[in-house]
Amino acid sequence: MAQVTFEEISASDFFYRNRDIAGFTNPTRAIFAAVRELVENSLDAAESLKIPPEIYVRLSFEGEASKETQIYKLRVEDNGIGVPPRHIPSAFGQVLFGSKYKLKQQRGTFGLGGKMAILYGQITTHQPATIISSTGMSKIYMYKLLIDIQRNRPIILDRKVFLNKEGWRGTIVEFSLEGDYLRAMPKILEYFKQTAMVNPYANLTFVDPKGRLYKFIRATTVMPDPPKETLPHPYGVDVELLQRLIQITPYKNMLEFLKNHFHRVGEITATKFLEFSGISPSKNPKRLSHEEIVRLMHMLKKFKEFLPPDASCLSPLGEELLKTGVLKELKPEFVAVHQRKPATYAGHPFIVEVAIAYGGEIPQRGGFLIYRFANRIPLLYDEASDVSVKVINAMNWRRYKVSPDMPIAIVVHICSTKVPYKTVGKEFIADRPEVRREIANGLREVARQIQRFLTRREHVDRERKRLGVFSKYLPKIAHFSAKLAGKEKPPDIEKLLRSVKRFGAEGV
Amino acid sequence: MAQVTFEEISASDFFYRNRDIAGFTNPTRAIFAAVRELVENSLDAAESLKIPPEIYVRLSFEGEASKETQIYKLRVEDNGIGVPPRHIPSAFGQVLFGSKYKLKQQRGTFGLGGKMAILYGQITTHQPATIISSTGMSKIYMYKLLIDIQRNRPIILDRKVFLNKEGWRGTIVEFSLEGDYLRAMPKILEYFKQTAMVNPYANLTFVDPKGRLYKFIRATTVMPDPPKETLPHPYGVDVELLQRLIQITPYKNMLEFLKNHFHRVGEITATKFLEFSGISPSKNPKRLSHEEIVRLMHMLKKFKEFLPPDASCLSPLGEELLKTGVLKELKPEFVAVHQRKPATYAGHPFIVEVAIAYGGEIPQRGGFLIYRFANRIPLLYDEASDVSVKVINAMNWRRYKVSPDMPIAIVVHICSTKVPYKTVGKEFIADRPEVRREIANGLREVARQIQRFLTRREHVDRERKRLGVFSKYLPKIAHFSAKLAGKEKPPDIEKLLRSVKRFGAEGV
Amino acid sequence: MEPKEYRSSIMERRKEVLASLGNLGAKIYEQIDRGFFPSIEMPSRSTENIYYDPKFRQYILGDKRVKRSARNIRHLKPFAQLVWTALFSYELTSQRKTSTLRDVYYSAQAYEMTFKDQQESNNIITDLETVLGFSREDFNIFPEERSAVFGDLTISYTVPGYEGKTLNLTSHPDGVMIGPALTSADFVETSADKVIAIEKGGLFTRFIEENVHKKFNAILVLTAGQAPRATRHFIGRLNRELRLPVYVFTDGDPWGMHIAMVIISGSANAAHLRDLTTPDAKWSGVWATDIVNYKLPTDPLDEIDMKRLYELQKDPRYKEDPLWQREIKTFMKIKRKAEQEAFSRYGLTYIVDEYLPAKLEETK
Amino acid sequence: MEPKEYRSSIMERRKEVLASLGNLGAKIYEQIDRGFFPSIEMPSRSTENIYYDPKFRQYILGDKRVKRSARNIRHLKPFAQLVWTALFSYELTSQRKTSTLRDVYYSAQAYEMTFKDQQESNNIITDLETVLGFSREDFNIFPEERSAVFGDLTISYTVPGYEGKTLNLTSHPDGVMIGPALTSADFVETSADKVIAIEKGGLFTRFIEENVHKKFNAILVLTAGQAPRATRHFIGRLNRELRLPVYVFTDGDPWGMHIAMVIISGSANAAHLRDLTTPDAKWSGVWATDIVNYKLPTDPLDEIDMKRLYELQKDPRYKEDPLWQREIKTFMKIKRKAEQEAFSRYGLTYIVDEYLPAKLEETK
Repeated sequence: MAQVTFEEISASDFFYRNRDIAGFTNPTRAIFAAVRELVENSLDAAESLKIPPEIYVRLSFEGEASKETQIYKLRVEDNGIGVPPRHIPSAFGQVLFGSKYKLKQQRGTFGLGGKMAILYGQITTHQPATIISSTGMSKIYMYKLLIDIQRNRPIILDRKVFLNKEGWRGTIVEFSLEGDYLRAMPKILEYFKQTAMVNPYANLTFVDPKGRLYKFIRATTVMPDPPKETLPHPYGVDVELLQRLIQITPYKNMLEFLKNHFHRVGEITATKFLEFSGISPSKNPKRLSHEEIVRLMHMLKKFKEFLPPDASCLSPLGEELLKTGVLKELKPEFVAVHQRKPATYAGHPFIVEVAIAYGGEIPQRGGFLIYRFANRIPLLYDEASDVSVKVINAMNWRRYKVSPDMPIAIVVHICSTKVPYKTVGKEFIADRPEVRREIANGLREVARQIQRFLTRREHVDRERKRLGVFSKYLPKIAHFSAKLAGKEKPPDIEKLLRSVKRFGAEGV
Repeated sequence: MAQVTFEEISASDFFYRNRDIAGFTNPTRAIFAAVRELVENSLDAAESLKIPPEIYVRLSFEGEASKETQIYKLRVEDNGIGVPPRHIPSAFGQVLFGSKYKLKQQRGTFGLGGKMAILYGQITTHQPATIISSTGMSKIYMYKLLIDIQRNRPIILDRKVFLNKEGWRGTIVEFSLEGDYLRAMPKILEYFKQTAMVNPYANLTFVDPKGRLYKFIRATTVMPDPPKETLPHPYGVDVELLQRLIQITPYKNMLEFLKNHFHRVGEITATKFLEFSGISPSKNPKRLSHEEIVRLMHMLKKFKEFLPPDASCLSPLGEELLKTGVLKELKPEFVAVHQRKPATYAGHPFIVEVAIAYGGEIPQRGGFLIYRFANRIPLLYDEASDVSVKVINAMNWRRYKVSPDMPIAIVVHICSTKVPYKTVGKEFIADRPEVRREIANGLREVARQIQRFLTRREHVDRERKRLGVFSKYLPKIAHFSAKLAGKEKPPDIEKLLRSVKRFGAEGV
Repeated sequence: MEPKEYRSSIMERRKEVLASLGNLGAKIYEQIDRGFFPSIEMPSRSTENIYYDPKFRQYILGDKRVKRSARNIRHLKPFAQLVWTALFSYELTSQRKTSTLRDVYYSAQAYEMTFKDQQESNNIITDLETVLGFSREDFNIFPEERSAVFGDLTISYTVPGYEGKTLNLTSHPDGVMIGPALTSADFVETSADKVIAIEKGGLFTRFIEENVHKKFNAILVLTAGQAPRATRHFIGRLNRELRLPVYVFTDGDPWGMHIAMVIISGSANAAHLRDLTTPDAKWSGVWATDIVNYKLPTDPLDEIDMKRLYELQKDPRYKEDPLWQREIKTFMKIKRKAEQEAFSRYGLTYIVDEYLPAKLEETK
Repeated sequence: MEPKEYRSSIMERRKEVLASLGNLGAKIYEQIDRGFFPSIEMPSRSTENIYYDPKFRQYILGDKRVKRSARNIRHLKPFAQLVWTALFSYELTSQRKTSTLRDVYYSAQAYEMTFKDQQESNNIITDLETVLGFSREDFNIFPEERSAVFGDLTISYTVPGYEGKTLNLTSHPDGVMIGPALTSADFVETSADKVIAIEKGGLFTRFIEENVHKKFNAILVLTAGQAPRATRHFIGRLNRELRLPVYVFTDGDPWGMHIAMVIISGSANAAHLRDLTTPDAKWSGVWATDIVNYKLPTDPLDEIDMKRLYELQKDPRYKEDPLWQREIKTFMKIKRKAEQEAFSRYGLTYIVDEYLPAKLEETK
């Protein structure tokens, strides 16, 4: 008879066994994913302090691994907030541990990417990772770490403390991994270019394994406001979350409970809601039965009068910065940008920003150039499945005098406390009706702007041509009619030509 | 100054926050995913005993949840191996716990699906799940469970023990969840139909919320051999795995270490490999340095003489059963099936089985009907991204006299200890060159078979026409030439007609 | 026959054309000279202004008029093109030279009056026709299509170098080309008592070989598909000046049927012109009912054929005589079509020996 | 001129054709009668068997031969069709009737010899040409295209009813159609000393109006695009029987150039036939270099034009005279093309007054 054995595995072990789903599918994707995950952590680390990021990335060749893959050392330095020394081992050596589990917008929503990169490096090279960090205080800490995959715990191989004489602040991560840089190169370079576009206040430096230096210089030091942590919005709660809030709440009645634990719920809204749902304001939330909790959740979703979430927990780029970034990296003749008001899907707030750029150095390729971003991360793979691409393809561009054979680039940026990615590898965004609608409305707005630009340009051209037409044809009409009528010389047309100039606008 | 807080979250909590990636994207997908995950667990449970599965699924309406979604109760009963009572709470109430972390082929490779379904039910309805199970011994156990998401532990609300007078064996899972059955219905029914196709030895019963009964009756009681657990193949190891093996090995020298811990490595192969890699056979594996372990991994991958993995850890359907399933569900005029030899990708063994069916009840739709399966699971979403579809589209079908406007269905089944899914939701298979090659070769084989079938049919038709042609035109030639030559009557052609019949084959 | 009268009419018409062109120039000259933007009015040729007139049995233009003004920037170029075209026509006609539509297109370049394409230049010529009420052939502008005629008719040329010379149209047994010279010739004498118009060249040659012109006392006209305007005008003159009944033989399909209709009632494109129609001409075959009665080899009507039938069914010209509706319905029912050559299945002379006399009798 | 000889040659040829058709029937009859599957051999017309022969200055078929045998199922239907076509041709020729390609297609149905389509029927006729070495016009089968001729040439008809009748080809100033009757006529007398072949109808009419036939002592031939075979044969006869040099005027583009070439050296499709070429004819324009020298209005060469130029560049017929390669290179360089009518930009008579005399001199 068959015997089935049961066992528990650690979260590290789960991802070790299933690394495909986090984007570490093959040596090409892996090296791209590693660079990206670490750069994003560094950007977050600098932005949370509102410091213009300085990020230095170096990939260096270490040796051949197989016929097609090599061992590289990856080093990423930033000037970010730094990691407090006691958290360094867990932050870099324990899966599902970190600073990214709060309700605010951050790049690495899954809190997994950086550690997956280190885990992948360890699996393929068995070398420890080196982490150097300082929060800007008197000391700099250095750790050499391996991950104990079966137990999901860091193994500290070495730990050093240095005096921080120059007041350096930031984090350096260095580890080895197997990869195929040659194949990954185009995507990595594209990644830096696009990252520079939506982070125009960042300096990015990349030294590749051949020693080539790529530098993306900031065009501004203005930075968007960093996102703030926020309370959950009533439309987004589920039973589990309600239960957790009830467990921790110090408030003894429903009115206070609602006012203090939910986003944009004040005295008036809370009172109205309780009336709507027939719950006594004085009821102690800890006394709610399971059935009542379930009902509460449904009522919260049904109530129409909650205010939409505000954007304080989000950190969109803003129209100015988006414009700066697009002008800097694409050098177009014209650009229109638009930021939508905050919206929600399933209770998660999000903001869509779009830009459309025309002419200049944008190539004409028989199709739009599409740049997709989520929380300031460029999305480079699986374009066809992305909701933005679907919306762009479905739009009636001809209404706006725009056609795919014009030199046009379209940028769509979605920021959210929870971007609806379809995969852990953060490759494309799921097709949610709310998101789709916001993107479509944003695109319509910039499409109208580019239409005005195109129309205006056309109009100036047309006026110039108009006068030319009269000066060309009136003399001919005079000449031909005279010959036809058997007259010796054509009639005088000066008066007519003058009147055309005076009443310049008619007939246009 | 900004403050960053660090915390650890549980695996349950991670998936609770990121349920999109496991296929529970929206109420429609969620109800489909829940049915699928539980049916698959049930199939696995019966097959591991080589018992023809009897599976009963009932969805019943419990009440309205919102304008578009309802609460349903889902009940799934099987006649499988049952869960030992001490494992029931963890097996159904703790994420990353279960029987699916071994190296053998099972449907639910991620060991996550069933629990995600229960978790989703709990999040949306806050009702406990009921589990009833018996391994066929004297007792039947019943548990009512909730999951403590923050700690990833089961909460037992109730436990009962019954006498098992009738020797029942199997598992019953019942819980409530929110969903949108009306929209999910077509996919759910398609799922049952396709599941019946690749599990022709199973009885499947589905009662839907309107009380409609769908029954898929088995066409055979023959079952494929259940998969066996197996050792890792040398091509598939990484440093982490080597290290784990070294930690647990009782063997004191490399020769024994290799012979006993690796799949298809015997005395001769192990000796050859050690010679090839310059490692002393008597070296104690526990004494290997980190650098030596890394080198050992690379040498294992480079050595050309390891035997390919055998199929004992896999449980393909087999050509007979695949044929039975296709004939049963598609009722074609002709079917060709083919099972490829075992192959590996990244050290994971896999087997591709393909079928091509023609005519009969297969509709003609201007494109092939494509059925994709992985470890006997139908894949119903994201068809366009799947490797099988890419291979099918890239094939030169005209070479085989096959065109998309024929009534043709193609079945591709991949079984592996680790199917390279791209998402946890098990929707499509990544494009690995090794997998691509096997699918292509398999399709070519069945394409040749269908070509022979089509050619044979054509041949019979042609012979019949051939004699007709001679009888039609010879008299005419005789008649016209006679008139042209001015003769009164045509020459006699009887002799020629006779010779055509005698030497019937010429000119064809 | 009154040949004298018609000879002079051809010369008279030329004078009228020249005067009309000169007047147009004078009118424009005067407007400019008095300080106005010149403008021209003409009947609108837009579809809403085209009506079927049962009296004339052809399409005519209604009362709606359009104004082309040199004040309007969009009218300026076509206005100049129109005046140039008038001047060019004046020179052609007065010098008694002919020109093709293509020549007009190129000649404009000498005056920096470049047309965008042939279509634009053709449109302006149609404008000039509409303004003055003469057809382009009156301005000595001919398209390239060529059709032919054969039969006992003696004509007298009016073209330079041939004035007064006569030709009998049986003199070349391949048929005599209908070009500018023939179109402008006067009729002198004929023994024929009918005209048979034929769509296809092969059948035209067959008829000549089989002496249809003698056996049936007929003048044979090859339309070579849809009859060019000059040919329709020529057929009309045979009918009006010589009082000969006209019978039209075409392929048995909607397109052949319409070839006959255009000879009879003209086209909507020429609603601004008269004298191009022959209202009393008869469509003698191949009818849809002939396809059935004679069991002809057929091809299926395709989608475009069927679409055309539905259009024709609603066309007012097809409501005059119940014959048309009956044949359209039969086509729709049998969903087949047949060519004139299809009679060859009964032997090459069947069409002359059997079909033709029967149909001439039937449609007399 | 030796009219007597040629008159008889036309009649002689008819006899030869009939004998040849009869022999074919007899040969097949005999094979069957002796109990063999009948078969026919003929030169292969596949591209590998078509060679350019610098001596004949045309394409000819090589030594490769194909056998059509009634034993082979794939040959059986075409074999029967071939015998039927021979029989049909015999009846046409002996009864002195003509027929179009379309008629052949339909006539077959009377014998249950249905052809799949017009193309299949045309192929079988070409087979018959190849087997017997006569062209389809010899079997009295003509395509529908019609071209025309004008000039001082008196011909004498041989068609039934017109035997011995003569016609001077200036008698109709629209031009005289080249049909079966003209093709089979004998030449009686001419005062012309050259032949000018012209691609476009408009220009043909212009030349007549401008008295080019008198001013240049020329017989004018309108090819109306790619010259039909009967017209090429007719031009060849003018050249050989009357010893008149031939000048060809076409549009200035690869297609016009090739119209001239096919008159000069024939086409690969007719490699199995002789007497369709006029090797000494000259292409007199419009050349690519004329486009440059005369500053003609042009259109750009499109992709298909350019592709055609590359094909022609490699064609052996275009390697005979360095003129061709020079013009091809010029076209490729300027990437423009011009029509004959383009000269109208210098006025309607410029082409006759200036261009034509210059080019006749240049290509003499």
